[in-house]
Amino acid sequence: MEQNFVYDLIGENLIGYVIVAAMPLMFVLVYALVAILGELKISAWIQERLGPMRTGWKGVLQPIAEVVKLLQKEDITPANVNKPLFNVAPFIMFTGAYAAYAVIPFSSVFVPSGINIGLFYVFAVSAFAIIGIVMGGWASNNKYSLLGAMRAAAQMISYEIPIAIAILAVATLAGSLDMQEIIKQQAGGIWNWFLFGGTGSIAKVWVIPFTFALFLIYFIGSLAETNRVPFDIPEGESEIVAGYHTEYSGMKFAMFFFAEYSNMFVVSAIITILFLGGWQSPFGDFMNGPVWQSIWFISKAMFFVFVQIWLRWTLPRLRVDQLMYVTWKVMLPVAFVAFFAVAFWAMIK
Amino acid sequence: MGIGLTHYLIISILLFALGVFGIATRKNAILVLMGLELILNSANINFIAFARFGGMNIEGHVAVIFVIILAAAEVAVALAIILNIYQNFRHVDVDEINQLKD
Amino acid sequence: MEYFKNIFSGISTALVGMKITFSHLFEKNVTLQYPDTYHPINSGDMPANARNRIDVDIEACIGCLACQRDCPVNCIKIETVKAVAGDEPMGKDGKTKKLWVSQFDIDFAKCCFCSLCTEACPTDAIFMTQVFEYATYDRKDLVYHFSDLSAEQVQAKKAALAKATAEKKKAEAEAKAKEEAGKNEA
Amino acid sequence: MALYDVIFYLFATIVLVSAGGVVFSRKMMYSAFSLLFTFFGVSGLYVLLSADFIAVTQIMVYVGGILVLIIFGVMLTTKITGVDIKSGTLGAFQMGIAGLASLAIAVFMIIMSMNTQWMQKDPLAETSTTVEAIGGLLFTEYLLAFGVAAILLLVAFIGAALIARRK
Repeated sequence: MEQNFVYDLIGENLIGYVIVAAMPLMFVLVYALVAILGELKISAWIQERLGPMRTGWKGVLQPIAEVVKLLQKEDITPANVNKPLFNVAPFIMFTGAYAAYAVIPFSSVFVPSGINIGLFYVFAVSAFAIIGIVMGGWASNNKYSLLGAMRAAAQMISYEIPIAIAILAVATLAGSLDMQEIIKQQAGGIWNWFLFGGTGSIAKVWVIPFTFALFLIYFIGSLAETNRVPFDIPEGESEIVAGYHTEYSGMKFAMFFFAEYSNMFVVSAIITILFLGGWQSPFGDFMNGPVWQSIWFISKAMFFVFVQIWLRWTLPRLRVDQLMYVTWKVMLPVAFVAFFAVAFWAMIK
Repeated sequence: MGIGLTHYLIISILLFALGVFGIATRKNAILVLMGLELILNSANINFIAFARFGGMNIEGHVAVIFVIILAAAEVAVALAIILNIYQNFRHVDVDEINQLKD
Repeated sequence: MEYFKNIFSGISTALVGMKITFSHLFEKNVTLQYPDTYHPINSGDMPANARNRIDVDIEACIGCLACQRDCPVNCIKIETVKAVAGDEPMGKDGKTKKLWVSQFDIDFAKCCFCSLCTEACPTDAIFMTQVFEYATYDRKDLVYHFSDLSAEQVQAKKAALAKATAEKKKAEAEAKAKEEAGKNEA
Repeated sequence: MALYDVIFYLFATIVLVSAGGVVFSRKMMYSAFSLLFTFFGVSGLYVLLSADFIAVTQIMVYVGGILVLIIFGVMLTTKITGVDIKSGTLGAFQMGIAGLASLAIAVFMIIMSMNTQWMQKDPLAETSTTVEAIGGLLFTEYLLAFGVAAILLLVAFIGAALIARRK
């Protein structure tokens, strides 16, 4: 709690707690608008189109129009769905996505809850997304929804394992599960980021390929965790309509949509924290004030959101057997080897 | 009087009683398994409560970790057995499964 | 070995694909912004034989109903009133026509733009135009009335026709009566 | 009433109500999803007992692993064609006996726990983290148990995969 400017301003009381809890929500709302616009515009530019142009200057107000459209749409509950579970599922999904923001440090002076096991916590709350998806898919009483939910559960559980090993390797290197601690250890410019083996003598060069491998594994696994292309098998439009959210519309669909986008930011933030120094400036102490820190952090994370959108228009969707091949036969052994190498380096350092 | 050890013990006892009731009354094997999970959770609450208030300290936490490990292993094996039973009998009613061969 | 080769090719081909899509990010956009900066009619991009909205030159129409009969979706509705002598509509070619076209409605909500009516027309009164933007907020507004006669005029024409017919009948009856009388006298 | 008490009663209600849902609901899927809230509430209680690592482990293993397995089990052992996946229970007489027995257990144990003079120590000082302490214990005093547990998990998963495989 020592790292929170809101508590310094108004004291550690109920109002302070509420404000601190609401601040990431404000961020998520703004971020989601930016990400939706980015998704529309970047996909258009890659295909040499212009994208939305008619709402506001060059179409910048398009995401607001989309959100308003979603909110005022009729909220259809199909006749034969299991109503309680059907209504609860989107909220569980969004709860899981938003709970992760509790430990994400936006700057050295703002982290909603500076618990010591932040990394482990983020990893654990992603389990709620699986439950939400399975619940929504089952309650929809639709074979495509059920298939999508089953695929999503299988995929997310499988990809959690290499991701866990990648997280574990960085935690070993840093000797901590506290995100602020991990970031603080990467102070002093690009060369000290965990992508390049963290601080240490020049002898660390031999470990750089392994940290790069872990970085790639985490990134690929996070694509699968958020059901982004090329791992969007759970919602493959050409096979199973829209997967687990086939039957959802209006506000409830918006919750799924929102959860997906905020998950995209969470995994990008984690990859930034683990490998790219979090809120640390790439130039050491230069431009490393509290405001600069949050700018660095958000721009690094947004870069990975951009890469996710970019990949969407590059790669085709995988088959289910290919998906399982990638995680069990490629990512898992490579992650193990890299983990042992990094652990060895952490030991002799 | 603030929230103390007894409060946690009472919650744990109620959870335990609910689990016992579930195991005793349900016929479906998976529901019996769920009752078992409730009982394990109630035991875990006890461990942690005594770790906090009763001087068991971190050793209580370690005990809970072992319970969780065992629960995970138990559920995996139990569900595998239940699936096998379902393939042989086409149901998982624990009252009617009274022979080891089919 | 095959295994490592596969991993390597998987990563490298993904990177090649990313390079290609990234280069497309900065290429010139090919989108033509249709109503704002580009319009097919103004820029002359509309083909001469494009099938768009139908227009009717009611002066040329002779009320033969050929288009109505050929329409596969029955969107054309024509009613005619026979013209009385002395009050006949003038056609385009300077000859008088036999019929007043009292109603010529086309329901563009039904029209399938097949252009069969324009081919059937003997006087080229019904033809395709270049206009293609005629969306409305009400489906009823898509029923176009081409007849230039007002309701009163139609009533007047009908009355005149009725009167003329009645007179003709009366004259015929009189002539018949006269003939009868002449026969009787003879 | 302090904030701590309010949060305690909130989580206690979640745990008991959802556990009741697990035991009493007529549809199996409702039982399975009630279990989610039970696990979540228990993890909240762990947080109140300043056992942060255990709380997160609870969510990760129970919600992310065991619950998903149970839901898959429910789906695989029941016919999904009908919406109502129900499970039979016993007759009223047997239900009554079981209810009375578990009620008796609960009452007896509550009375016992309230009358026992537990070895109460002063509550632990608010430690910053339990992770280091747990790790230290696991790799010194309980190293053998830890190793055995690891082997047990491996054996259990291999065995589970072998048993569940279709012949």
